[in-house]
Amino acid sequence: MSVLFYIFSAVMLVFGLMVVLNRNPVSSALSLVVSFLGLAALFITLNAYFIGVIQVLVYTGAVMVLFIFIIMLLDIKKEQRRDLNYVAMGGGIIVVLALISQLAILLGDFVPGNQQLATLPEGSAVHQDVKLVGEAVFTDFNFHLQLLGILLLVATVGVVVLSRRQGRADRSQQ
Amino acid sequence: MTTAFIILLLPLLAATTILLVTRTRPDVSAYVSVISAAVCFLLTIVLLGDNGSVGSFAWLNVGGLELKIALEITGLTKGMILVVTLVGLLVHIFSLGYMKDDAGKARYFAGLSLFMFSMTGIVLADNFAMMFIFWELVGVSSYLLIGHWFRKNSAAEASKKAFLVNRIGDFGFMAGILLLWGATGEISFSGLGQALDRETFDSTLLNWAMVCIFCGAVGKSAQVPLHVWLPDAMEGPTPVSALIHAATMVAAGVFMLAKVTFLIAAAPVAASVIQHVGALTALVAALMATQQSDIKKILAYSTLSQLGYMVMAVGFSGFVYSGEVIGVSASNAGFFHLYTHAFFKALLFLGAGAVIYACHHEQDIWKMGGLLRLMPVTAITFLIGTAALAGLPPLSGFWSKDAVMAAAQNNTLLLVVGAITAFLTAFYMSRLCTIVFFGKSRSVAAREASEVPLVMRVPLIILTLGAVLAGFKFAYGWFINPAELPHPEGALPLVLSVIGVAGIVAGYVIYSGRDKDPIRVKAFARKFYIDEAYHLLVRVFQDGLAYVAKVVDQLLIDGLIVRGSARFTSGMGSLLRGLQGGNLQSHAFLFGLGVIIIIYLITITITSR
Amino acid sequence: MSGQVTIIEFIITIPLVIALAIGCGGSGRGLALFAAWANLLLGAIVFAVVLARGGGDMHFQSSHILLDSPELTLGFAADGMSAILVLLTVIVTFCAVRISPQQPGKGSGRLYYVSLMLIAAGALGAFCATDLFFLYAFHELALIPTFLMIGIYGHGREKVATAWKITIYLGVGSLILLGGLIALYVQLSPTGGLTFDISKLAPGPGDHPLSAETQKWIFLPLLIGFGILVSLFPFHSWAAPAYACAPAPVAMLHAGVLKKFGLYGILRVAMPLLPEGFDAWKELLLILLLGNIIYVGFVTISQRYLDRMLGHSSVMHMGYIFLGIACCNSIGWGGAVLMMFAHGISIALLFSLCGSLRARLDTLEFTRLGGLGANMPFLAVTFGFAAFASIGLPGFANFASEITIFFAAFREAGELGSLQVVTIVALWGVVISAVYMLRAYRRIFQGECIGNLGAADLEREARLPVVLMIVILLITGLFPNIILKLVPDLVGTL
Amino acid sequence: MPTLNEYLMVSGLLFAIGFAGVLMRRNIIIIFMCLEMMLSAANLTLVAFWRFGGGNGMPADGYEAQVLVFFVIAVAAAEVAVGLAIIVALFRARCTVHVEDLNSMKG
Repeated sequence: MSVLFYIFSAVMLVFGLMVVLNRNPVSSALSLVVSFLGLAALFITLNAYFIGVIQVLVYTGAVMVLFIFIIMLLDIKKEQRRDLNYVAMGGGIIVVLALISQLAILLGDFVPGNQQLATLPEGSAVHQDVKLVGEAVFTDFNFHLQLLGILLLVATVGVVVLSRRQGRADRSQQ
Repeated sequence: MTTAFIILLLPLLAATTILLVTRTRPDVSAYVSVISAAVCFLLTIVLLGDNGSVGSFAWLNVGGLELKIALEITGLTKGMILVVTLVGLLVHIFSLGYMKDDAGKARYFAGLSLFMFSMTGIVLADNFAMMFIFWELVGVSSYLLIGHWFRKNSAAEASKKAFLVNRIGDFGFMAGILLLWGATGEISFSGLGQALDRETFDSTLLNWAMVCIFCGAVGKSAQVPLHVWLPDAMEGPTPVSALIHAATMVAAGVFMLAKVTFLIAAAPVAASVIQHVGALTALVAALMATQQSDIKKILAYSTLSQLGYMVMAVGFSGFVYSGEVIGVSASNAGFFHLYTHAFFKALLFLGAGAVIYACHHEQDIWKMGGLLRLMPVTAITFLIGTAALAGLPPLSGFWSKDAVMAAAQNNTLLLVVGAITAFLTAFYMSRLCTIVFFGKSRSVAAREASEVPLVMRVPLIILTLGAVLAGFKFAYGWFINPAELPHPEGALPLVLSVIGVAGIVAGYVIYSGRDKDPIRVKAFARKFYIDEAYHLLVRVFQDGLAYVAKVVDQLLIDGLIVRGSARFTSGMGSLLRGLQGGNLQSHAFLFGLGVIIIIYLITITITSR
Repeated sequence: MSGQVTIIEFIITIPLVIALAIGCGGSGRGLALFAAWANLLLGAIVFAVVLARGGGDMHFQSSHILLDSPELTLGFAADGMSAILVLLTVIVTFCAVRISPQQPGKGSGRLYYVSLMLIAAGALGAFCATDLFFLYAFHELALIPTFLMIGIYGHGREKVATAWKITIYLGVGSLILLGGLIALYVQLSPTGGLTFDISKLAPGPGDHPLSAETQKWIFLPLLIGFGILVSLFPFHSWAAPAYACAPAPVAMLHAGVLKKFGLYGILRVAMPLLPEGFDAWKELLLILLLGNIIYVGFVTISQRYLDRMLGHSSVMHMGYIFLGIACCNSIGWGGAVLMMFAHGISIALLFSLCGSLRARLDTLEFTRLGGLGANMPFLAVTFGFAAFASIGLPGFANFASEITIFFAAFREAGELGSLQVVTIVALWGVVISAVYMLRAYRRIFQGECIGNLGAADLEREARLPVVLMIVILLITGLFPNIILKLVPDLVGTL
Repeated sequence: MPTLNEYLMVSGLLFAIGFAGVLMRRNIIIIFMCLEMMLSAANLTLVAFWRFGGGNGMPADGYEAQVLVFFVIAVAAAEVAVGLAIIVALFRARCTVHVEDLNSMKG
C-alpha cells in the first residue's frame, strides 16, 4: 500500500514540477492533467473515493479541458527566451525554500502525524462514502448547496457578460 | 467736586470739546482753550489757601491692589501749580498771536489743553501710580505738540524720538515704583513716609528702587543719558517749547524728586548718583550751548544745564553738612531754582518766539542782528531775562543759584563744576544777546523786523516782572520756608556774581561785531556726537537684534519645526508609495513573505510557551 | 433655571440659525447684520445682569443631558469671566460684520458670512460651555471656517499656504489639547462615573485626588495645547502670516476673540483642576512668556508690512496675559482677564483699520507709504487712538490691565524672585511696543506724502464700529472696576 | 503504510511547487494553473486530516471534510471559468499575457 502512495505522490510532484518548468503552455497543461490524476489516486488511497472521482471528473475533465481550449483559442506561442527576471526568480526560490523548511520543521515535532494509515475493517461505513457524503450535503449543508448553486449561476452569467462585453468593446475600438 | 478736581478736569473738558465740537472753527477752539487756562489760573489762587488731601477717586481696586486718583496740596504743589497755570495762561495768550494763521490751530490748542490737564495731574498727584499715569499723558501731549507740523519729516522724527526716550525713562520709573511697592506695599507718598519711619528696609533694594525712579526723572527732565530728545524737540512751535521745554514738563522730574526727598535721604548711594548726573548734565549742556547757532537750540541747552543744577541740588537732600542734616532744605533749593527758572526761561523762550515771528520764522542767530532798535520791548525784556539767568544780584536767578550752590558747598568737586557752568551760562547768553540785538542786521528779514503785536508783548512784560521779583522772600515765602534754605557761607554769593559779570563781559567782547563764530569747537557743535552714538546703538542693538530675531524666527521655528514635520510626512508618504507597484509578482512575493513571517512568529510563541 | 431657554442659549443659537439661513439663500450681509445687532444687545444684557448679581457664581444655567454613562450635558452658564468674554465676542463680531463688504469675493459672498457666523458661534459656545466636551467642540467649530476664509477670501500671494499652515498647526494643537483633556477627564472623574462636567471634575476642598506628579504630567499637554492655540512663544509662527493674509473681519475675530479661548481654557480648566500641575510648570511658562514679549517684540520691530506687524504684536501681548496668569494671585488674574478684554478690542480695532487701509492704499509696506494724515484725517486720528491704546497709554483699558499685572507680580515681593526679574524684563516690552507702533504711525500718517495721494477717508457708515470700539476702550480704561469687579469673586471660588 | 506526516509533506511540496510557479512564471495562464495546483494541495491536506481524524489511522466519523473539499472544487471550477473569461478579455484588449505589462494598478 505504501509503495502505491510513493509512486502516485512521485508522479504528482514530478508532473507538477513539469507544469512550472515547461516552455510550451500546452505541454504544461497536459502535465498538470497527469499531476491531477496522481492526486486523485492519492485520494483513493485515503479511501475518499467520492472526492477522488470528483477530482478526476471536475478538475481533470472540465477545468483542464477549458485551459487547453483557451490556450488553443488564443494560440499562445511557445514562450520566447524573454530575459529571465532574476529578482523574481531568486525571490520565488527563497520563499519556496523557506516554506518547505518551515513545513519540515513543523512536521518534525507534529506528534499526531506519525500515526500509520490503518486499513479499514471489511464492510466499514467509509466504503459507502458517496452515499454518506451525499446525505451530509443534502441534509446538514443543504443551505450551502443552494448558495453554491447560485454562485455557479452567477459565474456563468459573469462569463457570458465578460465575453459579450468583449464583443461590443471590439466594435468600439475599430 | 473740589476746586482741585475742577482745575484738573477743566482742560480735559476743553480738549474734548475742541476735538469733538469746535474742530471746524479754529478761532472758537482757541478761545475755549484760553478761557479754560484762565479759569484754572484763577482757581489756583483760590486753591493756595487750603492744605492736605483734597478729594480722591477710587480708580482701580482688585484683590489687594488699591489705585486711587487722589489729589493733595503741599507746599511744593502750591508753588508748582502756580507756575504751571500762570506760565500756561501766558503761553496760551502768546499762542493766540503766534499761531494766528496756522492750519492746525484747533489741533494745537487741543494739544495745549491736554498738556495742561496732564501737567496739573502730575502736580496734584498724591501717589506714584497716579503720577505715573499723568507722567505718560504728559509724554503723549508733548509728542502731539512737538509733532504739530507733522508734515515735516524732521518734526515727525523729533516727536517720535521724544516719546520713545520718555518711554525709556517711564520704563525705569515704573520699575522703581514696582520695587518700592513690592518692598513696602505702599504707593502714596504719605504712606511711603510712614513706612520708612516704621521699619528700615533692605538698603540695596531701596537704592536700586531710587536709582530706577531717578531714571524716570532723567527721561522726563532730559538729564545726560536721555537728554537727546530736548534739542530736537525745538521742532515744535516756540510757545510749546516755552511752556513744555522750559517751565513745566521738564521740571516735572525735579518736582517728583523734590516730593520724595525722604526716600532719597534714605538711599545715600542713589543720592550721590543723582548729584553727579545733575552736575554732569549742567556742565555738558553748557559746553554744547556755546557753539549752537539756532536761537531755540541755545535756550534748549541752557534749560538742560539749569535742570542739571536743580537735580544736583535735590540730590543733596539728606546730606550731613557740617554737623546738622540740611535734609529738606537742599531739595527746597532745587525747587526754588525751578520756580525762578520757570519765569525767566519762559520769558527767554517767548522772547525768542517774538524774534523768530518778527524775522519771518528765521531761527539762525547769524542771520539776525541789531534788533534792539527795531524791537525795543522784546529786546529789553530778553536782556533782563538773560541777566536773571546769568545770576546778576538783584534778579531772581541770583538768589536761587546761590541757594543751589550753597546746597553743594561742602562737596568741592560739584562746587567747582557749578561755578564753571555759571560762567559758561553767562558767556553763551551774552553771546546770544550781542549777536541778536547789538551790531548791525545781517539779513533782509532782520532789517525789516518790527515790534510784535500787543498780544505777544503783554506776556513778555508779565514774565519780566516775575523774573525780577521771584527771587524775593515775599514771592516764594508762602510755599518754601525761607529758613529751610541752605545759607551760602562766606564770599560764595560775591564770587558767583563776579563770575556772572565776567561771563557777560567775555561774551560781549568776543562776539560784538562778528559775522561768523570765531570759536570753532566741533565737538560741542556736534553735541559730543551723542546723537550719532545713539543712532548707532539703536541700529546695532534694536534693528540688528530685530533682524536676527526675524531670521531665527523664519529659519528655526518656522522652517525647522513646522516645515520640517511637513516634509517628513510627505517623505514617508512617497517611500511607502514605492511598495504599491503594479507588479503582480511583487504582490504575491510580499504575500508569501508575510505568511512565512506569521508562521514563524506563531511557531515561536507555541514553542516558547 | 434649567429647562426653559436661557439668554446664553439664545445668544449661541442665533448665529447658528442665521448661518443656516444665509446658507440656504438669505442675503448674506443683511442677515449677518441682524444677528450681530441681536447678539450685541443680548451680550450687553447678559453682562449687565451678571455685573448686577456679582461675577462669583454661575448665572443663566441650562443643561440638557445627552449621555448618561460618560455623563455628557450640553450645558451653558455664564459667570464673571464668561460674561466679560461674551461681551468681547459680541462687540468684535458686530464690528467685524459692519466692516465686511456687501460683495466680499467673486462669488455670492454667502460662504463669507456663514463662516463669520460660525466663528462667532464657536467662540460664544466655547466661552459659556460648562463641560469639557463642548468647550473643546465649540472651539473646533471655528477652526474650519477660519481656514475657508483665509484660503478663499484672503490677501497676498501665499494665502492658501498660510491657510493650510494655520489649520494644521491649530489642528495639532487641538490634538495635544484633546489628549490632555481626555487624561484629565479620565483621571479626575469622581468615583460615580465618568463625567465631562467641569464643576463635578473640580477637586473638593480636601487634598487633591491626584498626586502632584500625575498632575504635572497631565498639565503639560494642556499647557502646550492651549499654548499653541494662544501662540505662546515657540508655537507662535502660525499667527502673524495668518492674520496678515486673512480678511480683516477674520483677523479681528481670530486675534481678538478666538485666541482668548486658550487663556480662558487655562483659567477655567487647567489651573483650578490641576493646581500643583501649574506650579510645576510655572518656571517654564515664565521663560516662554519672556520669549513672547522680548523675542517676538524684536521680530515685530523688524517687520516691514503693517498687517504682519499687527499680527506679531498680537502675539507679543499674549505674553503679558500669561504673566498675569503666572502671578497666581487674584490681582494677576484680574489683570489677565481685563487684558484679554482690552487686547481683544484694541487688536480688533487695529485690524479693522488695517483692513480699511489695505482697501485704500496700493501697499501696506512702510517704506512706500508716508504722510497720509493730511488727506485721511479720521483714519489718522482713530489709528492714533488705537496705536496709543495698544502701547498702553493711560486712559485706555490696556494700560489699566498692564499696570494691574505688573503690580500683581510685585505683591509682597521683599526680595527679587524669578517672577519679579521676569516682570522687570517684560516691562521693557512697553518700550518695544512703543517703538514699532510709533514707527508704523510715523511712516503711514506723518512726514511727506510719497504715494496714494488720492486715498479717501473712511466712509461714514464704516465709522460707527471704529468709534464704538474706541469709546469702549476709553470707558473700560477710565473705569476698569466694571470688569475687575467681576473677576475677583470668581477667583475666590477657584 | 504511509503516515499522516508524509501526506502533509507531499501536499506541502505540491503547494510549494504551485506557489513557485505563481512567483516565477510570467505567463498568466501558467500562473492560473499553478493556482489550481495550490488549491488541490489544500484539498489533499483536508482529506488527509479527515482520514487520520479518528486517531491511530482511522477516519473521522463525520464527513464535513469531504463536503468542504467538494465545495472547494466546485468554487474552483467557477473561479477557473471566470478567470479564463477575464484572461480572454484581457488578451483581446492588451494582446499580451505577460504579467509585467499589466501593471495599471500602480499606486
